Amino acid sequence: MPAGYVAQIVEKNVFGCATELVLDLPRGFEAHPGQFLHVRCGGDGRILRRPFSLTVSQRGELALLVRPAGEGSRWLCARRVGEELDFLGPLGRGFSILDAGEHVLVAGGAGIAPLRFLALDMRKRKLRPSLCWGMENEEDYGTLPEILAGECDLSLATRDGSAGFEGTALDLLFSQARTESAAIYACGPRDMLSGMARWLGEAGRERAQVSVEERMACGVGACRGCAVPVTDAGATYAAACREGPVFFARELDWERM
Amino acid sequence: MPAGYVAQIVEKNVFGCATELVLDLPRGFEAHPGQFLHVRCGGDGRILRRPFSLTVSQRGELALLVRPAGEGSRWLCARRVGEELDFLGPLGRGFSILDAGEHVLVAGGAGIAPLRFLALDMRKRKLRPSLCWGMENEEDYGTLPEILAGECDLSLATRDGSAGFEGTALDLLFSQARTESAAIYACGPRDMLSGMARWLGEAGRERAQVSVEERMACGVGACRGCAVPVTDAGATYAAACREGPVFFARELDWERM
Amino acid sequence: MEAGLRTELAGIRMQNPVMVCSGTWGNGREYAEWIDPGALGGIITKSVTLRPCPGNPPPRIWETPSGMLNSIGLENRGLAAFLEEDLPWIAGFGVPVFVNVAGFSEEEYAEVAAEVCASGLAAAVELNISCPNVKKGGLHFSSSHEDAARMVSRVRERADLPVFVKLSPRLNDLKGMCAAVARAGADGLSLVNTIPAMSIDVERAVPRLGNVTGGLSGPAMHPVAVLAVWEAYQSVGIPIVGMGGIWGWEDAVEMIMAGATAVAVGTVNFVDPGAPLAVVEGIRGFMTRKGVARVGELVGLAHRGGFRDEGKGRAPGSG
Amino acid sequence: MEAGLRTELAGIRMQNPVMVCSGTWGNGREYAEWIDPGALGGIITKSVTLRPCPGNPPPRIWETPSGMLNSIGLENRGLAAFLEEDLPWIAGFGVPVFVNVAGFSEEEYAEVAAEVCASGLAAAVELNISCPNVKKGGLHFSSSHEDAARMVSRVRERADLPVFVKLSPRLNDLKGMCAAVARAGADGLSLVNTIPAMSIDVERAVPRLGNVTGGLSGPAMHPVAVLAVWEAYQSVGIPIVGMGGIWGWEDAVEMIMAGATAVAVGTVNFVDPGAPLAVVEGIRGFMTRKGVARVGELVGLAHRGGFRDEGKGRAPGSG
Ligand SMILES: Cc1cc2nc3c(=O)[nH]c(=O)nc-3n(C[C@H](O)[C@H](O)[C@H](O)COP(=O)(O)OP(=O)(O)OC[C@H]3O[C@@H](n4cnc5c(N)ncnc54)[C@H](O)[C@@H]3O)c2cc1C
Ligand SMILES: Cc1cc2nc3c(=O)[nH]c(=O)nc-3n(C[C@H](O)[C@H](O)[C@H](O)COP(=O)(O)OP(=O)(O)OC[C@H]3O[C@@H](n4cnc5c(N)ncnc54)[C@H](O)[C@@H]3O)c2cc1C
Ligand SMILES: Cc1cc2nc3c(=O)[nH]c(=O)nc-3n(C[C@H](O)[C@H](O)[C@H](O)COP(=O)(O)O)c2cc1C
Ligand SMILES: Cc1cc2nc3c(=O)[nH]c(=O)nc-3n(C[C@H](O)[C@H](O)[C@H](O)COP(=O)(O)O)c2cc1C
Ligand code: FES
Ligand code: FES
Repeated sequence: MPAGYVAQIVEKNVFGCATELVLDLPRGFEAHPGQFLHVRCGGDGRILRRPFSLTVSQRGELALLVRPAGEGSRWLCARRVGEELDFLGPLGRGFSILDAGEHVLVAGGAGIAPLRFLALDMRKRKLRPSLCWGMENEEDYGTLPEILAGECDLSLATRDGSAGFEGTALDLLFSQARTESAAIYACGPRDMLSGMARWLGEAGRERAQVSVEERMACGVGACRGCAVPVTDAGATYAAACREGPVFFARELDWERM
Repeated sequence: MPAGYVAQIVEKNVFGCATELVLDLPRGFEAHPGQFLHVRCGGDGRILRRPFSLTVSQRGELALLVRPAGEGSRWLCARRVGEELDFLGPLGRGFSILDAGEHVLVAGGAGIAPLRFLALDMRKRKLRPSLCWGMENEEDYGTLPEILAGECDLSLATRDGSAGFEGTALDLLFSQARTESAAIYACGPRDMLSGMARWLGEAGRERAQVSVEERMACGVGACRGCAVPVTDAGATYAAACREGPVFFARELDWERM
Repeated sequence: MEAGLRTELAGIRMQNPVMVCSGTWGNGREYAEWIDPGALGGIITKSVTLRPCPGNPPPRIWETPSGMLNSIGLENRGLAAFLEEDLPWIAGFGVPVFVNVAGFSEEEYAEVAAEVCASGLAAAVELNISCPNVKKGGLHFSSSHEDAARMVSRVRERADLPVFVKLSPRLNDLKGMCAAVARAGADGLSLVNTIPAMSIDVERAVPRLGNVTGGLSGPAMHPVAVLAVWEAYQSVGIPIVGMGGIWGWEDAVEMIMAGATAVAVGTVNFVDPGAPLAVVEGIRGFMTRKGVARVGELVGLAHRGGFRDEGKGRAPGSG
Repeated sequence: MEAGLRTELAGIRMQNPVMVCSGTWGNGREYAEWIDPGALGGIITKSVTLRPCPGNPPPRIWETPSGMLNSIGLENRGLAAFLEEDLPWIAGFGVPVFVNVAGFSEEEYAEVAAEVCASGLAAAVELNISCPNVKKGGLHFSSSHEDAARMVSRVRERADLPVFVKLSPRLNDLKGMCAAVARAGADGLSLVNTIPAMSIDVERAVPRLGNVTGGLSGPAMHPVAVLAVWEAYQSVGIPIVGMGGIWGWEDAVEMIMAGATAVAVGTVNFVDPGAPLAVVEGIRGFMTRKGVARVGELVGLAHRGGFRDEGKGRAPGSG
């Protein structure tokens, strides 16, 4: 059951453009990869909460990995060890680990956060995921790839070719040989996800899960603000915060996205 | 000529309920006692500026003395040495030192700020002002009275009698013997000022100056938000920020205050 | 001193005057995980329409200074699902349920209101004739006093529960509108809905919301909502539920002093699910500090000169 | 690349599209100490009435979340003093002066407008028929399309300068109102005035403002102002001056994309007297970055599908 919590930041690491905040969560706090926390940002509580995926630190502790995008995320990145965060969570539906011969994780930018957590979960189950991760350029990564390389089969992409493959995480994915039955787990910008969905075709969308980023107000399914179009007769919407943020690619109506 | 400035806080002292921030003002910055700075409070500039009287520190440097009353003043009190303040000023009309045998300064609460500055100015002119200062209780004063006692002829009042006279600064003033021709300079809450104006009578209001506190928007006379009723035929208003904040008691229409 | 928070709204007894706004609390399930719905003064459910309604295309929300825009557009699963699954569940907490009703024609409103009344599970109907987010319907029904009045009397004929009419603050003549719906039979007013507004992404030069326009809620618009309650209180005698930008107990008390018998909190739930109960506690504390025995004494107090003896903790004036 | 900030508004040439709002910039003297008035696109002066007007009793301002309320109430020294002392001085900076005119009857408006035109020093008249802070006059004149239209044609008859009509955002039917005043001869629209609002001091249970109600300005109400400009642009062809909560260049560009030919900044002056010129610089930088040659290309761009090729810094679409 989710709850409203306050947790202390016990460790802070900066990896390139992203800041990792390791949280001292209460005993019994359990979360699945792909779930998120809805975090109060800014001192006065006058701005809406901001959703951030749960990730894990090198020692496997639950953490956030925040890339500054605006006021809220910048505020978060400026927090110091010892300060407390107020959040609701864990919220939403996480990834389901499929029964497949190959597990491919595809991360764009800060999309690495839930996938690192997922990779850890997979390793606990003795699976060997491979991970394609794309960023703008080498500096954006910082030292995180070195750490991740010890955790899974990692390949990198940068738009400018300064590190790894030249192109996006998606280009990297396209360039690699995969078995037809590989299960795919993706998190990143909207363009990346829809590009992937198109590329996958109908069969592939059955085995692909995507974590979508939608602006959120409540984060718990009450306001219907985070609607994503789903493939049903009524052309209706699902709430990304509650029915997602992880969806099977086939569940979403990519035409209406 | 007033200007928009940024100045560093070079010293910070806490005196009871008030915080003194000594500013490193640019050379050539000249101000008169009773003038104020219009200070940007809060990080994002989304709240209106707040007016604070200029005061002086023990070494005679220009400073602010801030009593936390709400969001803006609390933010100011939380600033640290080395941080910068953004302000407009010096603004407004200050006190005029009258040609009188006796100079009595009456301060309620943070109203001490401009009067301490005025007292310094008077001493430079070899005058010996006396100062009545009222606060709620002893703790509110901190160690400031000890310092002030070296600067002028000081007497204190507290509502609960925990220090000095039991009552308000005004009660203290009433209790003292004064020559008819004493010049009075007052700054404090609205109630104190109007109580004093009533007590003084018409003749006394000629020799009394008061610094009024009005909510301000622009601080420069442009918005007419800080209106105070004046004694003229048209029952009009003066702008406290530009035509004040210091007025002769006779200029103000105390009936309409 | 024990503060009396109990109040009565068009004959409906409430344990306290704090409800939750339509559309900001789902149909209760989501927030029931965080707070006890049974501790609320009442619950206003999300707008329900006769048939299921998919709502507007995303993006549906955008944050603005001290506020937010939404263009949800009446997304709901329709009356049948609501009566079967949602209403019985939410009515189970034993606090009055105000069912917010919307539609795309007068008949639809009347039909939905009648069925809601027939269910025996609701305490009142709240007519949303002020939704800025649907093209046909919504604000359309309050473009003139006559249209609004006709709608109210149509619904009134078929509803045997108190009918609250929810108005927009964007009215030239809010007082006239309040009087018109009161004459047409409204038992109470809900003031206010969001203010029509919009935002543009300058990098792309396109509206931020999929629906182009949306409604502004939150602290930014609170002073506009307070005035609406103030004006309504001056023009009609029926009770008012005040809403719009209530963030803490002070805002709620402000609404009550402006003339609201009860209040509802909306957007703040998103930031703090515990807010409605914090508002209840805050009102209680204020009343104790001021020596106010019954919350009803505060209703409209600012129209009567305020506390006679300010700051001294004495009882209100002619309350 | 040099960005072309020059624009034309009802035939009035402006070096850039950024003006200052009526009532937020005094009559220029106060802020001339901080910025060069000659660098502005234009100056809108404080409402002037036929006779001197003392304004409303204090308190006149109150800060609200991301906004402020004011109830200044048209305080000014009257037409004679304005024509003699203020207008010549402000006209001396060589930028167009829009003289904002208010009154307590149609005749007064017409009289003041005529004399302002006769002075030969003004570029345009801005008719304030939407002041929330005076009981008789102000909003009174825009309570119906007919009243507003009659006022505009009365003034139009006696004014030989472009007449801009300043409207309130609190209108059921803003589009209809815009069309009505355009038909009556308005040369342009100023959108928007403050939104009627109020605030109550709960400790005393009395209104915060001496005048009880006031007008909400600042970022809080910006999304409401953007929608007003958007709706007006859809309903009439006359140029629009967009105002309301503009805090930085993005807000100004947003207004322009919604349909404003020029903008005016108000409340932000109180926080940062340099804001109008910062907005000018910001627009210039944006245009350079986006490769927009003339600011006119941005006017109403969001109605035409936005930048065709977002993010790539290409020229706007059908602009
Ligand atoms: C389920 C979920 C998980 C997320 N996990 C992470 C994470 O682990 N690490 C991380 O750095 N970011 C994550 N994000 C994105 C993060 O929520 C946004 O970057 C953040 O809300 C931006 O807020 P802000 O106040 O900093 O910026 P704002 O000023 O609000 O916006 C800055 C920019 O970010 C975009 N943006 C704002 N909110 C969102 C949002 N909810 N989704 C997508 N774009 C948004 C805006 O459109 C704008 O372009 C996640 C988003 C979702 C929905
Ligand atoms: C010319 C002038 C000089 C001043 N000098 C000083 C000084 O030297 N030291 C000092 O501590 N304070 C001084 N004040 C008062 C100071 O400006 C207010 O305390 C401050 O603006 C409160 O802002 P806030 O955001 O902290 O509180 P808010 O949350 O805005 O208000 C808190 C309380 O303070 C009252 N208040 C707010 N603004 C003013 C104001 N401008 N005048 C009077 N009451 C106000 C409010 O009504 C409310 O009760 C001065 C005021 C003026 C007009
Ligand atoms: C996300 C959201 C959805 C809303 N949905 C509805 C609705 O379905 N029906 C309705 O009458 N009002 C709806 N409203 C308006 C609220 O009930 C309320 O009138 C308004 O938000 C002002 O209150 P607040 O500022 O406390 O949120 C909605 C508001 C928001 C923010
Ligand atoms: C203190 C103040 C005084 C104002 N006086 C006038 C006025 O005299 N005439 C007028 O037409 N508008 C007046 N206005 C409204 C502004 O011109 C402008 O329409 C409004 O404030 C919205 O813009 P802003 O949010 O940028 O301030 C005043 C606004 C403020 C804040
Ligand atoms: S954010 Fe409210 S339903 Fe998803
Ligand atoms: S604060 Fe604007 S005139 Fe004084």
